[in-house]
Amino acid sequence: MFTKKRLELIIEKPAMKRACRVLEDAGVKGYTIFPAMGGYGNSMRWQRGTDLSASRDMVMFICVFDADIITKVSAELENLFGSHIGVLSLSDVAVLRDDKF
Amino acid sequence: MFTKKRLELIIEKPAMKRACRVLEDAGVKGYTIFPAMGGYGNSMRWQRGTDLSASRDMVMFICVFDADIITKVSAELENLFGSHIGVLSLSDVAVLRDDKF
Amino acid sequence: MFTKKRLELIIEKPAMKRACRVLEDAGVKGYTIFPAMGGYGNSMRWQRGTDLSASRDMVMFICVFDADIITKVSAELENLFGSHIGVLSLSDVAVLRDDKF
Amino acid sequence: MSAELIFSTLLSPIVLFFVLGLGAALMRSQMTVPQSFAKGLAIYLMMAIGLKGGVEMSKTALTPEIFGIAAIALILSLGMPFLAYMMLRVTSKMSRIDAAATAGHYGSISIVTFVAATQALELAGIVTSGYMVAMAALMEVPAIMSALILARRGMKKSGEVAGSEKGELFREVFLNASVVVLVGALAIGWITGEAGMSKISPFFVTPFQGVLCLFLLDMGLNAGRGLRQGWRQLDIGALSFGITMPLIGAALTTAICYAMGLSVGDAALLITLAASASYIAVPAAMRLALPKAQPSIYLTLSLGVTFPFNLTLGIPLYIMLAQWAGG
Amino acid sequence: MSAELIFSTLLSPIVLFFVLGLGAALMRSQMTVPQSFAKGLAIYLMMAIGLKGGVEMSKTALTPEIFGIAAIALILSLGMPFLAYMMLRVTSKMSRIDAAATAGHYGSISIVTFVAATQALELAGIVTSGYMVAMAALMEVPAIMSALILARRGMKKSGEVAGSEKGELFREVFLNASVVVLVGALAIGWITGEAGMSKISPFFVTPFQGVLCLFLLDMGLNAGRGLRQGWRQLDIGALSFGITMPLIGAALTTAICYAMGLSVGDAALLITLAASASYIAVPAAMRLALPKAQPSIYLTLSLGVTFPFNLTLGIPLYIMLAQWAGG
Amino acid sequence: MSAELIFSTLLSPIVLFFVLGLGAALMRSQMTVPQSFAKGLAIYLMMAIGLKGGVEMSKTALTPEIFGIAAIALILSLGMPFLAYMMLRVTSKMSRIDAAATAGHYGSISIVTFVAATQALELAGIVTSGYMVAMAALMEVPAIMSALILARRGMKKSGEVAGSEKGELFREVFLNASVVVLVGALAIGWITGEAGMSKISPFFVTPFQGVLCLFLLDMGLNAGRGLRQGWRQLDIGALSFGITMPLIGAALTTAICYAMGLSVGDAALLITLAASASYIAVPAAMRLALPKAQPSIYLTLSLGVTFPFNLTLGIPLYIMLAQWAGG
Ligand SMILES: Nc1ncnc2c1ncn2[C@@H]1O[C@H](COP(=O)(O)O)[C@@H](O)[C@H]1O
Ligand SMILES: Nc1ncnc2c1ncn2[C@@H]1O[C@H](COP(=O)(O)O)[C@@H](O)[C@H]1O
Ligand SMILES: Nc1ncnc2c1ncn2[C@@H]1O[C@H](COP(=O)(O)O)[C@@H](O)[C@H]1O
Ligand code: NA
Ligand code: NA
Ligand code: NA
Repeated sequence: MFTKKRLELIIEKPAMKRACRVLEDAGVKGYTIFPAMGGYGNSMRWQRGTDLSASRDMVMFICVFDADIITKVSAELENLFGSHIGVLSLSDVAVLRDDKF
Repeated sequence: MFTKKRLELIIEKPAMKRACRVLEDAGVKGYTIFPAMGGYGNSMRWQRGTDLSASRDMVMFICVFDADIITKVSAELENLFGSHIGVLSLSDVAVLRDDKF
Repeated sequence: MFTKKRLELIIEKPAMKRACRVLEDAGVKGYTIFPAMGGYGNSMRWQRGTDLSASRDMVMFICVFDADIITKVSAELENLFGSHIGVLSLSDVAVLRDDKF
Repeated sequence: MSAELIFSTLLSPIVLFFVLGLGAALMRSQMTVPQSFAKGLAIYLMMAIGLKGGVEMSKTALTPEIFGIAAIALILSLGMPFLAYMMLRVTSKMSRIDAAATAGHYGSISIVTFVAATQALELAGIVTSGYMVAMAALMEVPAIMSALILARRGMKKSGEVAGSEKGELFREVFLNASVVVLVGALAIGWITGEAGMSKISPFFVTPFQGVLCLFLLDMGLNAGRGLRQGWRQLDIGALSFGITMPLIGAALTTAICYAMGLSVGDAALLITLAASASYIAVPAAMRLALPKAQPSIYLTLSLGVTFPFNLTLGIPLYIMLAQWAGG
Repeated sequence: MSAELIFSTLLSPIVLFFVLGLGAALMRSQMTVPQSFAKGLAIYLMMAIGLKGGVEMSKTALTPEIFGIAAIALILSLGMPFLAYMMLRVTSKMSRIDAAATAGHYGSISIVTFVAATQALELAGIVTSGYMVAMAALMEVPAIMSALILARRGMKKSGEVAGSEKGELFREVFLNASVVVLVGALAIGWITGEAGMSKISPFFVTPFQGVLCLFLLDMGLNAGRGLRQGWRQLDIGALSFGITMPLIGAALTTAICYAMGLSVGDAALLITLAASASYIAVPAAMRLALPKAQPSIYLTLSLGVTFPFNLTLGIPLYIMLAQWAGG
Repeated sequence: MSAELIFSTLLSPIVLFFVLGLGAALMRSQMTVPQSFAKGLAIYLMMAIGLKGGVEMSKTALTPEIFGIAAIALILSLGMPFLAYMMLRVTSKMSRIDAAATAGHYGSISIVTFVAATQALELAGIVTSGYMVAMAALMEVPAIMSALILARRGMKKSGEVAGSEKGELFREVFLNASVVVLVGALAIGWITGEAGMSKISPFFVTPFQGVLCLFLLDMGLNAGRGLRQGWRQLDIGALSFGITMPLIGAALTTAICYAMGLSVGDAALLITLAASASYIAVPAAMRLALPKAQPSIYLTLSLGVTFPFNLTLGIPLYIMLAQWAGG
């Protein structure tokens, strides 16, 4: 098994494409996006489907990548969070195929 | 980077609002909820969309928070699992902004 | 608290039932599946809802289980990845109820 | 007459699409009707039924007879769970709490079964009253109370579930989608009457039966999957309850209709309501109020056994009972 | 006449279903119309409106008067945000950027409000022109520009947001669903004319009002939830802006319509457009262009305050204003 | 006649809405029709087609000619993949397995293309037979077998994929949504006949063309996105295959229709079926049966190239071929 970094990025849906570009430019080999259905932050609950503009929806990126590029990734994402709503966390994971990430 | 706790709470959807209140009362600053589409437990598979009452749907809470409140959170959640179906796991994650959590 | 393994398996939806059988045969007591809405891999982005066959959709399995069965699980999943598109990662998590997993 | 009735019901497009879905699910087809699409159709159907009933109610005065039927409907919804509970405890190995939750489903009603009965009656040329929709709405909720009484009887007083809030059960029970939409549309139909309805009937009346076909295809898939996943959890006593309970409810209600001298159409609908079991509103309420009752038991029974039975053999039978009671 | 107008608007099924949804949400009912189903209905409604407008435009020549109205529409969409911004800065404690984003919403329009006004006019037997749909389409986008000008005025030049791309804002603004579908359907209606329309009118024309009922039930739920979640964030100045701004926009436009001598129907629609506020296209654009503006502020105002006001009291009032201006 | 035919097809609302969606996607609009809504519409369309075909079949006896056409349909579905495979191996650099999977798509059919052809024929006043729907259903599956034969030829026998189960491929192929719904509705239409249909035709017949517009808007978006994402993966040989293969299939089938003396309408439909390629049922089966074949190749070709070609230029061409063969 090989140790990699797992990034979990919860960000507002309108900024999704921007996050895609940030991750791709930083050189990750892949990521997957999941739709959130609700949440809480800033003392307020939100729920998907209560406004048709979907401008308050959130999505989660899960991205497994090599520790090498971590500085590049986090610097750019910090910039993104300067403007957009979201949270980010990093952890260690084990994977089977080293060259895949 | 700062070390925080990451809670992953998979719980039946009818108990979603109760889990919201438990987490908010315990003092977490935010969480995000994701809809599950199927699963397995108790030797039985379930699949979303096979009953209109949605009473067997599950959701997942992801919540990043400070280790300080962990005892409060887990005590209350244990009570919740006394009645409702679900699983819970905790891990360590690194975050960029300490004060956000 | 007890330490368990957390498996995160992102796999193409057409292979979902196969992954279910692999995990069940390996002896896990439960798992939950989440629908992805998009992603990136192999220098290409994909997005749910752009083809009606849904043959490029991905799903994520989250499965918490005892470290005992890890060899069985990963051997079979490696076989699955020989044919199907996806990624897999493993990490350690803490749980409240030992016998549940 | 009766063979013809069974025949025409069984060979109506709505029943055939239901059977198609049921068959596909039992043969393990992976096909699905997207849940959100089906839920949208369900809201459409409830709006349509409510509006139709409301408009018809706006045409006639409220007679004492209506209040009489309403009283009977209430009593049936409240009372049948007690009967069902006793039956389950005697004939099956179900736990006290599972039996109580299941019993609640059989006091409440299935609006789709009600609609299918309306269609079958229309086909047979039998008239029904608009206020029967109000009876359906009236019977949804009281059974839940009875289930709670049954479940809490003799249970040691337990503490509150963490995170529960005063009023959440009330909202779940009285403000769930089917109550809001059905009662709301009934009121709107009543207020706007024939005039308001004329503009929207091309959407709510004309295509109604067709939408029902599509919806029943999905119900067939759901019923089949529910049965396939859940039947192993049920012993033979429980499984047969899914058919005997509707029959007992129907027999009881037939006697009442006979005593009250109800018209054939209204009697057939009241019998159908009594015989039908909830699979949307009550399961959702049970997860909140009695989370320890197992959903796979009550859903398998009401959706996988009773609903298919009622939709195919039940409805023609209930119409025949009503004809006998009314004749 | 006017009491009757208010009465018939308020008691029309579409308004009653809106009120049903609003009430259910305010009473904290958990019921929802699935988002994807509602979005599908929204696309249907925009196609239907566009087609209808296009077909009617295909029947008449483009007169100079039409270009005159178009010019007014453009000026209103561009200009009203400046007015709104000043009002907000004076009457509420909103930050510069929140005020700018909110102002943009009030220059743009709500297509559902427009449709509801069309229905009310039809009910009152007042004719309208097909090209008014084009005016609605025309007023969607320019207000966004004004909002950006307002927001960036005096802002220190900030760097690019990471990952942003040239053209993404342009695409969001000019190629969003409502622009694509509305303008596209308008063009298709124009090209195919009455002949092409005849085949598809059983889907796009006949059931239109009924679909609107279902859609407005959902809008009521959304508006109620928006209000319940967001009103605490707004001070009294902001909340009252949600009603005074439509009234000021309406008054201004009434004066213009009077000066131009517009027909009663067209005047009523132009006044309604001016008075309505966007809650789909503009919020989405604002998240990209002004991510620091708080969505809970502008959405609560436009969806939770202005939309319900317009749909119930606003529309009959605007029709009366138009009758006065045109009479 | 022919210029008129092309003109009227290209300017029909359904084609224009397709082009609208295609254009929006190519210009990178973010607009979408929610997947679950579109899937619901797809089920509706298949039910409607099946019912219509079934009802028409119930009116006439099964003649030997029908069995003759069925045999031809089967042979085309089974045989064309071999032809397609050879073409792909010669003209493009596609791997053996990708070529086999792609070939399977072109033996199977696109039901939406079939429906669009029906509409174009109706517009041109050319009659078609109800049993052609059965031919469409018949041609869906056999091509998948041929693809598997082609892919496994000369492949070293590999072990089972972990977790695979006997029967899963069978269920995916014979019990997928389009087979279940199309064949099921065909049977139901046959059983209930004109009488059963009359009640549901306000839903399944009258609004059909309008629903098709909405559905084709979504198909345009999908085709445009498929093309934009995937074309880089394809060499010029593969891309041109997406147009030459339909033409070859059409030519071949024209010859057969001429030899058999088929009516113009039926010939046009059979030619369209031969020329069309699957993008729902076959891709799903291929992910299970040949997971190593790349979906971006076969989906881009069938959905991004062949489908738009057929819908715009193909159908009028195939009708002309049929007129020539039948005249
Ligand atoms: N490193 C990764 N982290 C998360 N998801 C990934 C990663 N790589 C690939 N994926 C997902 O797996 C799919 C197929 O990737 P690939 O096998 O690279 O073609 C992608 O579209 C993503 O959804
Ligand atoms: N600690 C957290 N854990 C998980 N999700 C969070 C957390 N904080 C915020 N979120 C998500 O981010 C959204 C915006 O939060 P905020 O930036 O606090 O307004 C919330 O609605 C949640 O969906
Ligand atoms: N070990 C597990 N890992 C992930 N999800 C689980 C696990 N066990 C149970 N679940 C989820 O929780 C639901 C209820 O499980 P149970 O409590 O075992 O009946 C299952 O249907 C799964 O969706
Ligand atoms: Na009952
Ligand atoms: Na405005
Ligand atoms: Na073909």
